[in-house]
Amino acid sequence: MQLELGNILVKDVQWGSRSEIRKGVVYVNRQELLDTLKDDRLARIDIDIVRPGDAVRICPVKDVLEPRVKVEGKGQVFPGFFGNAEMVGSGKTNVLKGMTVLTVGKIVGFQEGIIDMSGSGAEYTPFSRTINLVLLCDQADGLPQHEHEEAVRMAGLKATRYISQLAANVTPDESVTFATKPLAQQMAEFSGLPKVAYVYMLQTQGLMHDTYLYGLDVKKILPTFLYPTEVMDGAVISGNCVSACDKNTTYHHMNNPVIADLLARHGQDLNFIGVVATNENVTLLDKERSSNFTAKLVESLGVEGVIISEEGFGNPDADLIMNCRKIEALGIKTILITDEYAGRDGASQSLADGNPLANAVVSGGNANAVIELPPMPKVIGYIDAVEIIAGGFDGALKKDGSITVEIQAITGATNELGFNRMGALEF
Amino acid sequence: MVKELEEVVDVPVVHVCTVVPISLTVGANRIDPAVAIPYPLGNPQLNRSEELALRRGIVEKALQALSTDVTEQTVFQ
Amino acid sequence: MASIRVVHYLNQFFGQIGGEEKADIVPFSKEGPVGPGTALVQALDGDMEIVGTVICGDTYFNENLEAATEKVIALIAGFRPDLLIAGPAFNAGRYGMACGAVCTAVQERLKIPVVTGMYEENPGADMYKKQIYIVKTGNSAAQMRKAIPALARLAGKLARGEVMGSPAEEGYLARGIRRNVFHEQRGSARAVAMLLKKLQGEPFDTEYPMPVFDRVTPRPAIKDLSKAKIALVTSGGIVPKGNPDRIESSSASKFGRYDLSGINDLDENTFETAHGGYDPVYANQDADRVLPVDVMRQLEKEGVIGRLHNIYYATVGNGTSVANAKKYAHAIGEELKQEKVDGIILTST
Amino acid sequence: MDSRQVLIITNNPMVKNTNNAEICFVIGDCGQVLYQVFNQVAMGRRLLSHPLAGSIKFEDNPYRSVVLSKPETDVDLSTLAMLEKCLEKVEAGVRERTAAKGGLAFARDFQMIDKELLDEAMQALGERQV
Repeated sequence: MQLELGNILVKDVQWGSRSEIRKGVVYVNRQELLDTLKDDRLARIDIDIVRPGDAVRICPVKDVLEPRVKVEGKGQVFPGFFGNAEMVGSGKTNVLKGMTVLTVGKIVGFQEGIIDMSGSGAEYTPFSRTINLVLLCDQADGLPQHEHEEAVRMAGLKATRYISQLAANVTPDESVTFATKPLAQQMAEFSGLPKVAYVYMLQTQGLMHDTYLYGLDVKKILPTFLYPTEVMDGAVISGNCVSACDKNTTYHHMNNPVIADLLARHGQDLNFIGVVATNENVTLLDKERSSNFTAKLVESLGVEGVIISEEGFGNPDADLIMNCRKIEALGIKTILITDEYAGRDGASQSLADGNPLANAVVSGGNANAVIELPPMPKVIGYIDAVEIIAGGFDGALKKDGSITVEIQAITGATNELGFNRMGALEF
Repeated sequence: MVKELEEVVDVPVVHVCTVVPISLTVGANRIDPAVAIPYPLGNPQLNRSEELALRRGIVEKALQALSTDVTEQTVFQ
Repeated sequence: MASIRVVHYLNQFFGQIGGEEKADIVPFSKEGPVGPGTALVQALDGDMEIVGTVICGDTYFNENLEAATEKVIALIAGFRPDLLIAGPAFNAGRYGMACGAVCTAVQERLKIPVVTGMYEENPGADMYKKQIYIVKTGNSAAQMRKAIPALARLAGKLARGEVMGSPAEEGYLARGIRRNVFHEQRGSARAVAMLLKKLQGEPFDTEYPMPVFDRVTPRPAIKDLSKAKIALVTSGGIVPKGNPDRIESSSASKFGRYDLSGINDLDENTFETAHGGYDPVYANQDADRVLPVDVMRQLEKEGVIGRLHNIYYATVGNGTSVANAKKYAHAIGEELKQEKVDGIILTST
Repeated sequence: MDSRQVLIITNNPMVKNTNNAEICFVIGDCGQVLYQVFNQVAMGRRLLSHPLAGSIKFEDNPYRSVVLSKPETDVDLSTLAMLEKCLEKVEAGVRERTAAKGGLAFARDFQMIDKELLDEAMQALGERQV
């Protein structure tokens, strides 16, 4: 499967009388976008544009998405939500690089997700370096949380799709092509290079902890095979909105760095066979079954090594270790990517599970590390949640507007796809 | 608790307990299985002298454990 | 220019008083550097000066922990130091324990930076590496020439309050503290690089070493039971009638220590259980069913065991937190160690 | 699996009156729930749902519901080892509890999320034939 990504480098996003892209600037007709998003379940949608360096705090962030549109090849971006779940990942896709669509909504009281566009907090989140079109969504009275989550998720998808369509006829500034072949052919390629796969664990515990694959709730799948390029076309959508630091936003999925970095060495140092998507369930039997199928699938791919990435923390640590243990038992080498909850002093045990076979671990950092965020003149969303959000604590919000939080509250801070340079080491 | 005692006092410790698996998970090195949860070293069904003999048996096993070198977790049946 | 005042702590051997026969020497101090201190002076930055040396015998220190610590701290404080260097102790166990204890106490009470040096397997390293910086040294004094520069360099950094690098960069023993750093590469690139190394069988450094499952090495057996002093401990909640310490029936927040002098048998008039997790009738009828004092006294009389330790300890296991259980075991353990018991029987329900 | 064959240990008032399943209601925090779970597993029950929630911090989350099987004859050792690890995490969390007062204002949301996760588990178990 071969996919060409055409990057259109976004210089700015501005309001305009007409939605269009001119010379790298994305102009948005605000009213037209609002009309597109109309949904009885949402009492109010407010849209704002924020840029790197702005003195702005956004909270609580639900999801971040990247506008991408198919210009050649089958299917549509975000398959299963749009269209008939046709297979994606081949042809050509245009990407609006440097901007995001970002949804904000308070779905439960203790929900997290801070993005600071400047100041000390900015360096912990990748979204302080993008121009963000922010949708603040308030629910209609009495709307149950399930529907509220879905309404905000759909608003994000629809807005992203609306913006992305402006890019359909724009000539990209640069383009990169990615390709992997069907299993038998790919196995035959690059003789002498080690064959590797990627085990892609997706959070699927239930409300606020969901992920979708081609529109399907991932808790209902058995581990399955994906071509790396399918993910680039939005095959995986986030429905997560707790634990800001280590949930994978839809943006993270579309720009999965493990896939990108494996492809970067593909044919040079390794032979990237493909992706095994799996879930993180609530019952132990489901965990056993999924890890058994993951190990079997990895074995049947004939690879010598895998990278396994976790999403979230707590009981998913058990899935991570099960996957590791069962794959290592087959003689296949594993590398794990996780993050840590080692306490504010960094002295506690980091994970809720462990095994000596997990001897090669990359850490996304200690989520309990405390940071002080300076006051921000402008806040989009509901900052009072900061005292209750995961990672926040009593007295976190000071009179001058500065806040003391664990970095867990910052969107993407300890990402377990390895999106960031930060990590924890023993001192 | 058994682990810490052995570590701190630096002498052999024998764990007399009913639920052997728990003893294994908590890391006891010398384990002496007991009778039942409400009466680990006794049995109210028995008469006084029989019960004393039973208890003496368990304690002697504990002492045997203390005077036996082990290299790993060992249950003294 | 004001120089940084350093005090050096040494044992009797490095303090050039003598060997094992002088190990019970009480703490005293000398002006300026002594023994390895003279080598340290050359390695230390120009603005650092060893103003005094405090020397104490290892045996004295370890047998009079509290008193010795007090005296040593007073002597150190007398020099108005900005920094304390202790050792290095290499693989000498009692010296290592003393260096660790002195450093920890000085850091806490005098609020100045401290540093010592030890071999990784020195028991003092394991005991104190979480609280203080311990420079990794070889296992014998023959490694002194290597140890001194590393110790001096870390001392300089600490004295100036400079940011401490990783254990690998700075040469100290990892303290088990997880701290966030920014790497050159993003996590996914580090993962790919680590995978390639692992596949090629090359050495690689995991960023998170899995904690090993916590096990204790079995202690050697008692050689001669007939001379051994055996202690009884129970988590079955056996307490004197009336539960004088008010030990809770579950989630115990304390443990009890009770005298067995002159007691040959527990009976329903004198002992009962505080345990809430099971039917207490049987233990209340005869507490020997949980804590076998009657049999132990028999065996003592027959000379099978040397003697039964006259204090027993009781907690309630039911619902007591792992952390609390550890804490009690430590406290109980310290007392039993003082009493020089040879073996322990722990009974649980 | 019939829901009547399981035991739910919970401190979540929203779960307290669930029909069709045996409920052990614990008055106390998540740690207390886990102690009960530990005791039950030591007595031969099997753990059916994982003792920790995913992605909600132990120290913030006041509510937890865990599903166990009917007692079996032997004790599942590996589960006890896992529970010990979980307890260590929870106890470490209690040491630096955060949400405290603020969390109570949102008690209903925490209860709701815990119940959702429990419902997911019960549904998954319900589809199972034994």
